[in-house]
Amino acid sequence: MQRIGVFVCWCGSNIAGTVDVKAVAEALKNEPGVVFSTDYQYMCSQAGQDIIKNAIKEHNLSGIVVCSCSPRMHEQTFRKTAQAAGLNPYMVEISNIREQCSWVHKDMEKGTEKAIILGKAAIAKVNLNAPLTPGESPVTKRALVIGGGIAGIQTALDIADAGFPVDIVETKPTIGGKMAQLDKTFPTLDCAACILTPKMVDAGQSDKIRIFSYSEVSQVKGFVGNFDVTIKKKARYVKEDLCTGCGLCTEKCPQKKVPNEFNLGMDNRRAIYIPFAQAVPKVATIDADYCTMLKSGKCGVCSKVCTAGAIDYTQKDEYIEEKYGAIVVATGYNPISMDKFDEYAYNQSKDVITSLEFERLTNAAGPTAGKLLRPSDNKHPHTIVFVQCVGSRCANCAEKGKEYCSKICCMYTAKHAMLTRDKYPDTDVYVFYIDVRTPGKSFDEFYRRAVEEYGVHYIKGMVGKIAPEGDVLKVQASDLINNKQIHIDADLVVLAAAIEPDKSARPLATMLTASMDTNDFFTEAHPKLRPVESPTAGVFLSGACQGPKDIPETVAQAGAAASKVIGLLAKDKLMGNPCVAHSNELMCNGCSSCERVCPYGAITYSDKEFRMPDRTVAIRRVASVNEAVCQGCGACTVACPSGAMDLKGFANNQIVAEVDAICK
Amino acid sequence: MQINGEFKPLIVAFCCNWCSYAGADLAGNNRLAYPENVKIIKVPCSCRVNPMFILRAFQRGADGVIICGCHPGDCHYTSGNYYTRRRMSLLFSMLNFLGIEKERTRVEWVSAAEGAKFAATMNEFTEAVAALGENKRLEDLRCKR
Amino acid sequence: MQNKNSSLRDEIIRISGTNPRKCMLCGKCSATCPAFDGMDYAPHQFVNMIENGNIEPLLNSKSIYQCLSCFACLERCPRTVEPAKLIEAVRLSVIRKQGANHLKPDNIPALLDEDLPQQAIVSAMRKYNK
Amino acid sequence: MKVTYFPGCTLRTKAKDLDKYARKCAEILDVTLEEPDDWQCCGGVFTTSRDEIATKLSSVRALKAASDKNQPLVTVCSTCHNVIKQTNYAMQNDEEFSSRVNNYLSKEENYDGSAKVLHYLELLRDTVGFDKVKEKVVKPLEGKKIAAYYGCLLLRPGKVMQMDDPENPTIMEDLIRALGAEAVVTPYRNECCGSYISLENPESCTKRSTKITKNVETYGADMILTACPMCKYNLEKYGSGVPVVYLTELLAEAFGVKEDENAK
Amino acid sequence: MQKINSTMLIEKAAQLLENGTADRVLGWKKGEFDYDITPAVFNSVDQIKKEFVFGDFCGANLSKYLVKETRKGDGKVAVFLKPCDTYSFNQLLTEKRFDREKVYAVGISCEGMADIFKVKQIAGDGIVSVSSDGENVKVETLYDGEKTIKLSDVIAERCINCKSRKCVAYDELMGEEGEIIDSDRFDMVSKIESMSEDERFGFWQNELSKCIRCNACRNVCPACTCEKCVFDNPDSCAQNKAPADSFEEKMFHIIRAFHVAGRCTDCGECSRVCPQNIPLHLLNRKFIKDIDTFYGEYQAGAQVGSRAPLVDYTEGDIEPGEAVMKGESENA
Repeated sequence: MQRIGVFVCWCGSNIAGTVDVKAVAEALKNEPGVVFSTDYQYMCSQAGQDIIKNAIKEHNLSGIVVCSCSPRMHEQTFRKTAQAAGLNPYMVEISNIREQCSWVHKDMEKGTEKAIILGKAAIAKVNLNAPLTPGESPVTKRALVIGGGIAGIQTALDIADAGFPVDIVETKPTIGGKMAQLDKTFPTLDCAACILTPKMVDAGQSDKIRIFSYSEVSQVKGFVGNFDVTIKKKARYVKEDLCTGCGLCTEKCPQKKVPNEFNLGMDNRRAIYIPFAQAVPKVATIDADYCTMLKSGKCGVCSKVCTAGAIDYTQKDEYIEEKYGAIVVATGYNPISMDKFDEYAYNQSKDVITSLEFERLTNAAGPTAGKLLRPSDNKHPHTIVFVQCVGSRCANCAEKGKEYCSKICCMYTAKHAMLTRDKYPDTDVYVFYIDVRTPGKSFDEFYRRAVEEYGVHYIKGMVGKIAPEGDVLKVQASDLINNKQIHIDADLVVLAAAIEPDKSARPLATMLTASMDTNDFFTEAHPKLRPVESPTAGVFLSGACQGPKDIPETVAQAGAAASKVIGLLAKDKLMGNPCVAHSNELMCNGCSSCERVCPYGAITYSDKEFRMPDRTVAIRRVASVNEAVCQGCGACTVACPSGAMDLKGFANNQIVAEVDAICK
Repeated sequence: MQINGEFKPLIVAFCCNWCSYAGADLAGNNRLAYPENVKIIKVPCSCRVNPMFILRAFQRGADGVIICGCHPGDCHYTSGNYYTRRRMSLLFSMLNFLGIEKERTRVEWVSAAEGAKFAATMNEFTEAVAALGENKRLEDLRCKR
Repeated sequence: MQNKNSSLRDEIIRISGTNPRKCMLCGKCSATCPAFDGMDYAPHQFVNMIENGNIEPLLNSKSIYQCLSCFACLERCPRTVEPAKLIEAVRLSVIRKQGANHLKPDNIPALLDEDLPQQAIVSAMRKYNK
Repeated sequence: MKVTYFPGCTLRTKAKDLDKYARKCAEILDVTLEEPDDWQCCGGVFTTSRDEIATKLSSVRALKAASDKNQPLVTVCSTCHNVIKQTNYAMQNDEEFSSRVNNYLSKEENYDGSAKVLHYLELLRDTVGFDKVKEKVVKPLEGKKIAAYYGCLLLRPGKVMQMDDPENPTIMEDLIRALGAEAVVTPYRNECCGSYISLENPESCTKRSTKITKNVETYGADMILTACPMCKYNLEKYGSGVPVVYLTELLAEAFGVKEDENAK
Repeated sequence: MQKINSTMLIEKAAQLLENGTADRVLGWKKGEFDYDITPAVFNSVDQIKKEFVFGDFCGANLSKYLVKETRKGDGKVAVFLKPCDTYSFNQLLTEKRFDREKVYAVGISCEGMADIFKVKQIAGDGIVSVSSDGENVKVETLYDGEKTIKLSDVIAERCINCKSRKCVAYDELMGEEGEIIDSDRFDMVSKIESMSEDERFGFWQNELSKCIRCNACRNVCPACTCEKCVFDNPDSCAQNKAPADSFEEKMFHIIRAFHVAGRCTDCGECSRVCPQNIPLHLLNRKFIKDIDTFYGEYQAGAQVGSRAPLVDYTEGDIEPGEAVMKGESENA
């Protein structure tokens, strides 16, 4: 029989406001096995933990139940408390009487009654708990960073700096990501390339960092400390080790009409290309969709001009398998499609552009060499209208756009408006906004400067319709402060398109078994306290894949993710989860049902000798579980017809005891 | 369960640790109310739920049993909820075949972000079970209070 | 809040089936409204005033007879508040009252011309009369 | 193929051409338009209020007639189409509304929302196919520059009408091209002409219509194509003088069945 | 084609022992009554000649006995398998329940077995002897003397609705291989599905309340070969030895049907041996029918190594709520 202590937490008034904590402690005193029961204002506080520790010693407790907040909050805390008092941490059960009781109920009597029942269920379970000891597994001291934007680059640099090898996998031919496409950065207006490209070079030259560009992750197996990852290196038809990046091929290629994705299709590139001058690795790539040689076998110009002999038309996709201890997701974002907002005529006029396109138009390396010329006729625009929140903050049921605020648009729009006025004072700039959101260091000052010093017209209201007529864009909008509908003949309209996670994130999340929210942003292990970790052990988050972020935030998170990775890789061994499956060999049929449902391949079989009741010896095939590989989902326990497979910590009899306690 | 002459169905909710239990916590964080008679049992994954647990709950007096897990495709263990889906499809169809009211059993996918869905589901399910009255078709009279 | 008329507010919300609280005050409805110039209260004001129970001025406004039911605000509202439905509900709560018809059948012949399609009359009667 | 055809009030009176050519062209395209025996006017512009029941019953009856014959319900007039499609949507999605409607109707008349409502344009695009339309063209409208005008009711609300992209539609342009003419895409093609307000407030209507037709002029179109008698009236009377034709008229012309105006 | 008879099998069994193909034979012998034929292991030719029988009452599926029998010693076991039995045989191999190398399987064609309940219904109780010549069944009872019944009138339900006369596994075949049949085996399931909820409940309440928990269904079931059954295991939380009330009657049969779901080959042994005549096979058929409609047709035991539906999934599987509705309405 266990000797159980029950500790009921008030959580200030969070629990005590709706649950009579004293009555709960009193009622639970009489439950089987309970030898001690008390309540306290904050069990998780040092004083509260001391009450638990003292009670464990004083009453020689073999198990404890803490009636408190969700185990997701403080299960670890109380396990450590128990351990400090010499009790096996798995002899602790949490009864969730806050999130699942006091916070969702209002009636004190009913709330108390429910809390008592939840407490009884936890006591019933502890009565059947057994001390568990976690197994150990080794750590592969190498990290994988998926995505080579500023988030991925920074994470990789920081991990490499700590002495661990890192691989970056990037789907594009070069690392750099969105930041490489930007012109200047708010609020300091330093040039994006000037601060990014040195980091790209550092990553390219580091002996700890390997860059798999033009590659993607195709399979992930294993678990924290021991991931087995397959990387698909797409055929770029250029031998990376031979190409010097001289660029001659990209000048001689006769296929000139390929939309240049780096400039968002606003100009053309060749079929063989290097995305931009500072690309890392600076290696050419052949676009198989456009290359005449690859399509029809006729051409071969690039091969002829390449003095390094780097062109290889026969190259195939290559699959690389590598082991990693930690994986960082840094898949970034994209602006959403403007198709569902064509009242703004994005698909009807070339002079309606997105903000990212505007970045390229003002970038010295862009299609207009940094001169602000509008795409339709290359004329200098004199009236520019910026529209904020296009596709952001849309109600879910509107079935277009995103529900969230995209966060970065207010600031980059202020930047665009300011830079335009700075460089072209003859230009009228209007910004239509719903709210201007500038919470960040020096952000509001920046926005105010745009208004006060640069004379940008900020108008509270929204644009309702944009109609191209002749060579102007007729902008019809509301001015809510003056309660007017206003009409502007604009030369250029810039839409601050909402941003969304990259499309590759969803399948990647499935591979990683990492969870996502409804918007396809990766969920963090804890929204406040573990913001750079995914709930899946060993998978970390960096940058906008977790939520909209600007560059400073991204870099901060990238560094934080790196430090988490370093902390993990610094360990030689990892303690596993002891709540794993185990098979009772005497009952096992060896039928393989459990093996077939195990997602981790943790179950193996062997033939064993058994003494039969008639004293003969029979050889039977029986299952055994690799505890380092098992993650404890329990799929096998239900697949097993004989009930030989059970799960430690969530055993059949424990769950049934909870059911019984609840239904009693 | 009768409280002051009013029938309050006892609902046992099996919630997976990663999504639905967290969803229930989020309902708590947002103070989204649902009936007190919903009692949650945490399991690591919805695929841990053995049909025997469900029958046991009914035996002991539960009026409805709901299993909540991550959305298909989002299982923390990759595939657990896919097995849950098959198992419960067959089990619940069988219970219905035996004449057990189909409204007493349910599977709902609730993510960690869907606190509102969790509360709404519990309210809705409780209401549906309440409309049926007490579980009499799968009860064990010896276990009656 | 002045003129708080919460029962009429609830009635209008019920008839319209929309939720003015979802409005984030972006003003896109008023930006897109083709009849804006003839309105004394703009579509976005309807949303806000109804939510605040400040409905009296709307009952007497010109706006309710200016709305074209073209559904532009309804289509483009990012929050699915759909102001056209609210304007419709206000108009109905006016013309449903005895003798409150905006357009009297007797007036119609004077407004006709040879080519005026039937549907203009039918629609106007539906919108302006009970 | 046979479909139920709802002409509506205006097609019986002021917009006879729209109706006449709809029928002629359907015949050429092997579509039989079956008019229900006792249809009533749809009541004009849809009212979005959830408690207006009686005025929507005529639409429900027409829907019921189509659903009994297991046929789609086809309309040409934008207003009828909008009213009937929105009513059908409410019957399918608003339980309270549908039960109230059915309470008004006798048991045999009860309607379950199973009919499909198609605009004549949808019939051409989805059922007949623009390829087949193209085959039947005997007098291609070469050299004509035609601006499609959708107006407000044909496409909105997009969620309900499900006909085309409400902001950047292509269905009429595709038809114009199928008939051999050049489609001129103009930005105000989905902005309201002023609708029934022309009855009371011609000034407002003039503003709307002129803005639209002037814009069309800047794009160099010879004529405006519409499906709606209301639009045609407003744009012609209150616009800046660009000719407006019905889509069925244009179709008839290309099919070579348009009657000679002068012969009349 | 001659129908397989006792003489042929005795000859074959003896031959297999004599030529050393096997060192024991799994077959049938007479029990207390003529109709009550039981599985038996024969170690000698003598024994075979004395006791081995085969006829229209040899419905017993022998495949299950291989699990225990093959563990005894190294020699081979010869076994006679009717078409239904071969499916069970394959399913047990899929589950690696015995070593295929230790078995010599003789497939025998089958045109259906007699159902003693049907004989009793016609001839009455107190059967003293019963014999069949392949066309007619001669019955002698205590009360009515001798009667002749047409064999076709007493063919078992499971054989009338036979799903396959094809032997899907054997080392040697006697008779024809047979073919898979389009049967109407789900008609009764559909009929129950189309009843109202109350009627369904009434139907099963009536049937299952007859259960005396003799465990015959479990003991004969070729899918129930667990080393230790959950119902016998005090640690399983499901142990119960006798049904105390209607819950346990249902509990036992639901769990048993669920445990064999996707593995049951629909051999019908459960219903054959039920002393209370409960149509237990309908529970299994319900699962099979649901599996077929939800996940595509699947026949357990048709192939060795196939993945049972409950240990498999697709991303687009039907949702449980829909499944329950479909399981009610899908009466095609």
